[in-house]
Amino acid sequence: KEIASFLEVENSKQKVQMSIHQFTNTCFKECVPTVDSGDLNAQEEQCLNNCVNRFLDTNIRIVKGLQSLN
Amino acid sequence: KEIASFLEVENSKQKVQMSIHQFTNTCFKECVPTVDSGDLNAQEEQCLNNCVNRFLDTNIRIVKGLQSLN
Amino acid sequence: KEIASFLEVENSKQKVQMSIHQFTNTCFKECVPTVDSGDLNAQEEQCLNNCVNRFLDTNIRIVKGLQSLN
Amino acid sequence: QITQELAVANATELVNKVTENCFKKCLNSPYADGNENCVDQCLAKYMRSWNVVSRAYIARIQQASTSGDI
Amino acid sequence: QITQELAVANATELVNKVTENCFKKCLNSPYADGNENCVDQCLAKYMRSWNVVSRAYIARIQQASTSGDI
Amino acid sequence: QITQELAVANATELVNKVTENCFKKCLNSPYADGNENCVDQCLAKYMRSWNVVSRAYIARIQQASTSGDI
Repeated sequence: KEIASFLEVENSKQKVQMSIHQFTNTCFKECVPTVDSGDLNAQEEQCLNNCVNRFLDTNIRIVKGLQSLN
Repeated sequence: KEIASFLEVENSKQKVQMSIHQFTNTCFKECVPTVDSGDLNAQEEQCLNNCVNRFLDTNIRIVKGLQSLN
Repeated sequence: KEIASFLEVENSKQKVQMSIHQFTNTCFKECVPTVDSGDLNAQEEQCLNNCVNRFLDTNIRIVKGLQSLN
Repeated sequence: QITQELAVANATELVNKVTENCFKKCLNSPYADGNENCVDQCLAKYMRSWNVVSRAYIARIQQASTSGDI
Repeated sequence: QITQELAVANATELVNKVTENCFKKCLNSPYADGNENCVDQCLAKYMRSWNVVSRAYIARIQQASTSGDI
Repeated sequence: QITQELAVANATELVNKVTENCFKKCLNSPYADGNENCVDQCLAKYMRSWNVVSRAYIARIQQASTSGDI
């Protein structure tokens, strides 16, 4: 039983990690068009923040929309 | 034995489902450039139909071409 | 023990194969913009060669960069 | 139980693909504002596209199995 | 041991995504020359982006678990 | 038997990648007409590219294993 709950926690941590990889990949492409220094400027950082939040909003809205179809 | 044939049927149904996901993803990107209503217009629907059929034609031609190389 | 080493060899061969699929996919897109014959011209072939080598350079540089962060 | 797991895998794949596509079509960098109206219409269009693609693909499969071709 | 395997999977995913993104941003067909400076800065930007995205996502998860919503 | 399964996985991956790439290079929305000639040439070009990439990658692996570097 302890093993099962250990696996479950690891599994959900892993899902969060993989989502962060996916969001970084998507949002980096859109929010960081050029590489001229190693730092993020204020707009890039704001864009990355917005991007994650808008992506999650979209995801939630689509899940709710699909549930209402059933 | 019944379990094996059950699994095989489930497996091939699942492959069909995953192909539909892939084709919808590819063809939606190309055939539905804008979102201004929830309906598909006639051209979009025709394009989606063509897209699936041309994709399958291409797939079949490539499989045959690769077989003739062997 | 023989089985373990057989599996290991197969596994690393398979990884090389999958990398070749990935590099061909990436480099074909960039180096072969048009299809007007079945042959590669000299520029295309040179570009494919360069593409693989620059991709591997980038990969190695990033691995080293990440290791130096730890 | 396997059937149910496959249904979950299918639903997850659908949610992911719709989210990706509709995020790209409805939202733009720097992602300051959402666009729920567009997301709703995009979801409706995507589901209709899914149906069109599904019918076209299954028609091809049936045609191929009738003619003995694949 | 599972934890360690997941850490390896995460590191591999990160290396792959950074390589892909920075190869695309820093190098261009016909890939005659490398661009190590750009790759280094791109890696630094990607890691900073990863942190921004990570914080934003985890903030949303915590907010959702507090409000009882997902 | 494992070797055979890997060969099937490789062949499937090849078919999928060639289909995707040649569909994109040879066919365009609204997909009214096919383009078998282009698909055949594209397949030939893709296989030649596969060989170029393969040789370049394996040369790098051998070079790295000789010099003790990776």
